[in-house]
Amino acid sequence: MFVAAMIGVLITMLLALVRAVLGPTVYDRILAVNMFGTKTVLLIAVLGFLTGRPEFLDLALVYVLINFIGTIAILKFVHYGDMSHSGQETS
Amino acid sequence: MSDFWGLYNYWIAIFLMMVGFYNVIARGNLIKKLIGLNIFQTSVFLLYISMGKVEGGSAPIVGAGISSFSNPLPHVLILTAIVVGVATTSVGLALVVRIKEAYGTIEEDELIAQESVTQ
Amino acid sequence: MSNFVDIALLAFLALVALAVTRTLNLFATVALTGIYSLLMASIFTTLDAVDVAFTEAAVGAGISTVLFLATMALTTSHEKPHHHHNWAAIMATLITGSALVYGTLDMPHFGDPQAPIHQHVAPHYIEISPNEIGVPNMVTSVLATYRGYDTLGETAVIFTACMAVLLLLQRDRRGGNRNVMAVPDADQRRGGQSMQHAMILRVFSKFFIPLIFLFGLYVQFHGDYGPGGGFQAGVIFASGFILYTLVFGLEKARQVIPPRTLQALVAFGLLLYAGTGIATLVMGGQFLEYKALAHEATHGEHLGILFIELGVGITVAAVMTTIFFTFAGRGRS
Amino acid sequence: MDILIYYTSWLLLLCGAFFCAVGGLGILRLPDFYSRQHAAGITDTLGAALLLIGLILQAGLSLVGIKLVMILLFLLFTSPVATHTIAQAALQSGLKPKLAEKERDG
Repeated sequence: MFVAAMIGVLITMLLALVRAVLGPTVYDRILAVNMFGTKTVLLIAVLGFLTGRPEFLDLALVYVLINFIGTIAILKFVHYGDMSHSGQETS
Repeated sequence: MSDFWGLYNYWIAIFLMMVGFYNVIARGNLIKKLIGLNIFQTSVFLLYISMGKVEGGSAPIVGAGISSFSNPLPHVLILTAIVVGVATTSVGLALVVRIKEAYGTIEEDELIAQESVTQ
Repeated sequence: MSNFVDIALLAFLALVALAVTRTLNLFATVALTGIYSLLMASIFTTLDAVDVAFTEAAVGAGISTVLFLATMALTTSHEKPHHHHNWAAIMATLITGSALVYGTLDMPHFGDPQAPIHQHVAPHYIEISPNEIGVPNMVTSVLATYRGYDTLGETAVIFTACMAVLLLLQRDRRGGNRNVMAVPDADQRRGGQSMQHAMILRVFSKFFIPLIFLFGLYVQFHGDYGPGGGFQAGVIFASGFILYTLVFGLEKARQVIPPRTLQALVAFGLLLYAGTGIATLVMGGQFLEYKALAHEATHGEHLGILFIELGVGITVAAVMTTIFFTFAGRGRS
Repeated sequence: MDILIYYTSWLLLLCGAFFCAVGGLGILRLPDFYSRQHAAGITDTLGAALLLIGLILQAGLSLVGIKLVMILLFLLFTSPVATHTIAQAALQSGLKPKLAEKERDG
């Protein structure tokens, strides 16, 4: 059953990855990165149970924190940095 | 076939290293070069950690009922290397900022053009 | 199954690396490198390197992304497009790559317990260190004791890198200060444009940032028993300060923790580490031989590890925060 | 009772994985940024919550279970805040939602 959950998470990661690669706007990418981070948290949690040592959940916890900070940082610089006022990428 | 999966991790590490290498030597943008250098660096981390893995082993932290552990030595080396890596990358980025302030560009070909004019 | 996860994640990783090469917009590239490092951290977890995964997640997805973005804010976010392929570079890459692949053919297979790497010192670390040092996490005990000199060197490198960044980017304190004071805070200048008006984010951050620091303390002091330690905790602390700066602005962050204090802490951490070594010398042991610190050997080891991990944690946290402040401060004046 | 918990966690894990995959499909297939946010929302809340609750049932009342509860709580706080901030930034930057009216007109 952990295998099924794992496959579900992996598929989601792949789909989010494709969206992050395709764009087309900066915000799509940020959304995809944020979602990818959440899926990584789930992956680590499930992986612990799959390998039989679930006590390393501190890792998943740190991913939640860092993922949030990363998203806010990208947003801050995209939106309030000195360039790139619109969401449309020029190239 | 077992050869393929047995060496798959190393090959991916080499692939990443070459992608990073290409970005460093072929791209003109200094930030892109540093990103390439980062990829190159993480590929080395991946190689080390892959070599430390033992089939059926577990994370090298003593726990009840666990007897087989992966090799902790590469973990120690890479753990410190990651933090040192980001510190040295930041020095590179600081240099990029200074180059931008001095020359107004961070594209390699434009930098070379400016340099040749002044000479 | 764990192998299957490993294979899938590595394939994703190769995909992201290719996408990074192809993308010209540097913001998109940095978003992709964020994903790249999350993937890398997941792979480290599947390969049993939990401590490394911890560090990579915090450094790669957090600090490194932020630093690249800060540099882009100061320089440019677009790469000049190239209209032709650089065939010389492609050839060089292909030739080097095939030579390396040829080299791997003689390597022991992935996960082989008989590989030479597992024969030399690793058995000692795995079988003897838990009793000799009394610390369940072998990574921590190797890092702090058997390779204590090495770690001291690494801490010194981080310290030096911080000094280099300060030399390169810090504005002159006497001359520059006047300028910074004269120009109103960039956030205030833009009026309501700053992130300060993002009410939900601000309220949430107020309650979230203490939790980050609490978690950082847990990681610092739980490092003997689980994944964690000075390097990881330092990076988490720095992330907390970075989030504070992002949400409330640089000026406020500098009031909370003045740059002068930070710079003192950078040196203090390294001195605490080296000082522990001197203390062991004074108490009759060799440099960084923690046994000398207490009457009982494992007790001394525990004490020594506690001090040097604290030193590492303080230095790493202060260095990362200082570097971020320096980059962020460069933009405004 | 144990068997009941066991099968409930089974069901929750499968549902969680299913909703994650559906959300993943959504983020790829939906037409514009704002509609994709709905898809991301499903994976971040329903998918993640079901999966984690399934794991909590597996872990029982232990340190692992408590850590999982903390992860769930953190996720339920951070992802809406992050999504909200992204949407706000996108809207302020002038990214317009794709509306059905336009399609009828054009």
